[in-house]
Amino acid sequence: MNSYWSDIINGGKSLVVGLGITAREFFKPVVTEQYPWETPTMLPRFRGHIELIGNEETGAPNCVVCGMCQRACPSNCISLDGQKAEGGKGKVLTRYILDFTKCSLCGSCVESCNFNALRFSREYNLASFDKNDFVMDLMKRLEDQNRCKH
Amino acid sequence: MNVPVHLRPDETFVLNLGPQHPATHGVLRVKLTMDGEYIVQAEPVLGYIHRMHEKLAEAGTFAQFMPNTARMDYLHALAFNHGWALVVEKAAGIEVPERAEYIRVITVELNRIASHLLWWAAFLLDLGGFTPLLYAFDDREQIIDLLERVTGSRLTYCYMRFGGVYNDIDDEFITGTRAFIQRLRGRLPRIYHDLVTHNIILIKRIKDIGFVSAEQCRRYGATGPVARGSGISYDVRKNEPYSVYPEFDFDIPVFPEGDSMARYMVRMHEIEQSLRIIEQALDKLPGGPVMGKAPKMLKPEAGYYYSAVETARGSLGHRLVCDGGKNPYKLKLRSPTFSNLSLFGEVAEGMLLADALAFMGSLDLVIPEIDR
Amino acid sequence: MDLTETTRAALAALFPGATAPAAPATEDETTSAAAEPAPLGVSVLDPARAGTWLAVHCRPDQVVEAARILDGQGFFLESIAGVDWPDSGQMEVLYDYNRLGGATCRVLVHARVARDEPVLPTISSVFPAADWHERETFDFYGIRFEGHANLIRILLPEDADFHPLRKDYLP
Amino acid sequence: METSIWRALFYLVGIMAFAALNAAYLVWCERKGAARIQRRSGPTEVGYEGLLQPLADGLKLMSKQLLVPRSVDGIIFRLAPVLAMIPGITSLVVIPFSGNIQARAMELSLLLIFALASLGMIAILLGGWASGNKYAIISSARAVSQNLAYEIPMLLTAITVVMISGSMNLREIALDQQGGFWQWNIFRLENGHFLTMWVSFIIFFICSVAETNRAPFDMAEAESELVAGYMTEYGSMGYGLFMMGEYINIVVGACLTATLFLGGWDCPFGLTSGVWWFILKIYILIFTVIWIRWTYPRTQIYRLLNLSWKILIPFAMANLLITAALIKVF
Repeated sequence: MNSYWSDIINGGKSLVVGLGITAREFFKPVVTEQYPWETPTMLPRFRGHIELIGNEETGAPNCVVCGMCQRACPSNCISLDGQKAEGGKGKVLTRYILDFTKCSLCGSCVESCNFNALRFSREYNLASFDKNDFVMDLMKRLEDQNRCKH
Repeated sequence: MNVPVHLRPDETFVLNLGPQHPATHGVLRVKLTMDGEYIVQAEPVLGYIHRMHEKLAEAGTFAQFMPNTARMDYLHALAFNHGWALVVEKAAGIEVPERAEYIRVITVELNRIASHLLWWAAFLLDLGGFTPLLYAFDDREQIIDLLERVTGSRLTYCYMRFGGVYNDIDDEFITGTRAFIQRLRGRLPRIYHDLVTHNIILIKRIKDIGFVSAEQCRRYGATGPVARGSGISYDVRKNEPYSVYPEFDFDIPVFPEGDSMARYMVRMHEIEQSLRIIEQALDKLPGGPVMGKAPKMLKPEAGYYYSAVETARGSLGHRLVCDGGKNPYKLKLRSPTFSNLSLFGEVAEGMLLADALAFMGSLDLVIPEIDR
Repeated sequence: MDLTETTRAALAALFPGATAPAAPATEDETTSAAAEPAPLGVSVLDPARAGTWLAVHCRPDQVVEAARILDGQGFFLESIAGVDWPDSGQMEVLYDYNRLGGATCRVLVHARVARDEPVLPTISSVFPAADWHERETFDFYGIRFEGHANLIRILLPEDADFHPLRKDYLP
Repeated sequence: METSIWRALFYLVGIMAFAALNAAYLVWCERKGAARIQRRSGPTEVGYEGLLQPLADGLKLMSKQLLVPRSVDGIIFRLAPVLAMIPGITSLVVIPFSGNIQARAMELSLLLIFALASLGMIAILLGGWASGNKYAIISSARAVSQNLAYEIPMLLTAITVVMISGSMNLREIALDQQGGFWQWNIFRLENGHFLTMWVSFIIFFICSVAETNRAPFDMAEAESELVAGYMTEYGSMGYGLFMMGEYINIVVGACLTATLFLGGWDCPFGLTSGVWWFILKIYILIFTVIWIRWTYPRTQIYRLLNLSWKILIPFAMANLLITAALIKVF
């Protein structure tokens, strides 16, 4: 019989304590971030899609078309090619396409590049209606960045 | 105990719980033969999110499988990274520096707390309480920000490499983690226990529901909180120590009752134990490199290798067979939830539909990990 | 470790006729996974290297016997994995057992069957956990387990007619 | 009560407007209250602080097409949502908003409200049965057993109030409690009623929450178990009508509790009693219902029935006896 009474008393107490907690939470300030008006700042190591790094003065990409990143990628999203440089030494990058629909952001490409030519960008709002928007031409993106820098 | 009351055993109907159902948290389908609201026979049907990770492992090199590990149990992705890194390091004989081991333990334990918090939120959601979800996600967001600071991703981490970790942790991460530990310790007794654990409605809802005996756990191979809720003290971190876990003292919460309440309490205590581990790991964090020397193209020696890791849901095993080539010859992923769910059919007989969902919630299922 | 010894002694009962199996000398390349089958018998391995304490190579029909012995010793079935050795025309099934609580001693049971007629007795009578694992191995390799309650596909769609993890499977 | 046509028209439009506005803006209060409890901000985009959100929801519900699945019993399927609305609105007729604002002061108005409340239960049963969906049938079976189990303690506690105020007419009950909060039934000092009245207030409040299928007793529309309970197959206005019916039932429950226990339109200090005090009391009670919903998990069907048959009904009966004894003694 006493479990009947203890249930009622303890139960009632726990219910009232529960209401008290939610009441206290009711008057506390809002925790959520009102997204469109307050945009979040990305952390330095945030992994957006990869982008090319151009050296400061000339703005040309550091990439020497060695193709290490192309081989390292598990889902082969990177396709690049280049041609002989005029001066005859090394290659110049002409085309660098990233198929971001297949990329799993594992970082093998950035890790495998020994010429500091690739890094993660901090793009996070990448919504679009068309799949082809995610097949990105990183060369054009580098040029846009250079243009808006000067 | 739920004594099956079969009023009209001949008039049963088949109810499909899932694959699209709010309580299955993923695409699991359970074919229930019901008599009124009592379950006569329950049979989980799997495969709705099967992606054949084992064939993907055989297709790519060892390093290329690391991102896949995070896509199986996305709630405790770092433990899956850790399991895969461990088995390949065993096979190829790679040494991991001391600091990398400590960073691995800290990030895995943080991820375990995040996984338990999300389980707690989803479990309360199944039982009809909507508010605790927001409080748990508030805390979980702190962990996600901390891990994003060091690994770069929020849910599917690809942070561990054979021989160490991708990049080092900075002081902001350490101070942030210590602040998080104080904050969660402050909130646990009030928000998590007073509002929910001691609530009479919750106690009545999960006490003596879904009783799983220790023998059933052994015969079905259930591990993790499900086994520890039935009185079996089996935790891979203690029974088969790996990495630097022997250096921390933490105890394994074991509850003998075997009902949903016991599994609930096991996970709540595990959050506190993980906080203790992180604190000790931060105090003893050694200096030194974060990445040992590992050959670029791994060709481990032919043989059969196995590594077990304690994830939030149980013991995750990687059965690896190498034939000396640069691709794994055969990888069998022993996922804990696959075995934990296999005992659902036997335990759910004679239960009410509402109890069966409370029982399924207490098993903490992650469907992509079952289907692989 | 006494547990490994007692289990090894119990498992040795599986091979009464065979001459004393190779003394528990760990083979030099720890776990030879070459195509040719290892000798029947129980061998102790170095756990740090292979992750398993004991390796048992037995004939397919002894699988249920081994399961019963390990069940008696309080082991639980961790996983069942199939391996396809096309060049030696064989299929191999790996049973992993481990202790639930107390000392840890993982036992790996190898069983090899012919590749074109892969049939093994089921151990779901001893360990109900095997029910799903065997269905999965059948699903991926086409290895049939006699006496299994309902040996149907578990993860692939019901109407799939291929076994993807076989080495000769071309999508 | 002269029966001029203008007066009837005024009350007809008044009650419909009161019901519709309440149903719409209670949804807004619920979403804002739930958001505040969960430390988030609720609807803020449509209109200032989301005030136009109920309007937007209403228009959306009306513009959507009402899908009637083939395997469904057409007539009952369309009838059920309307039937869920009728009892709510008709019981507003007899609620005394204040001294002179009452549509129809009937002699047995309390009995009318309870009769209509059980009619609402039939609407849920019809809705669940007609939609031919397994989840809906389970949910309507639960709803029936739950409403039945909670009708009895509600009646018992209502009888204790009728015994004290001597009449079934809500207007007399409210008039009987005029003059300051010590006159209200819940604190009634005279012949010691306050001893038993707060118990019947609590029981009555619990039953009114259970009667309207509100958490923690929302077994009928258990989102995480039965998908959406009896409303699973309903599309636009079908769902809309069921929701409006539920919110109007909450309003009626709050009005009834306020009239029976909190002294209707009476001001706590007996000075400026009027319809504002009545509205204030209703909204405090409704906020408590919302507050309870976002705090507790859901009970399980048998615990729910046990709570009613084993705890509420014995307490209600004991309460009834004590009140009768008190009346006899003093």
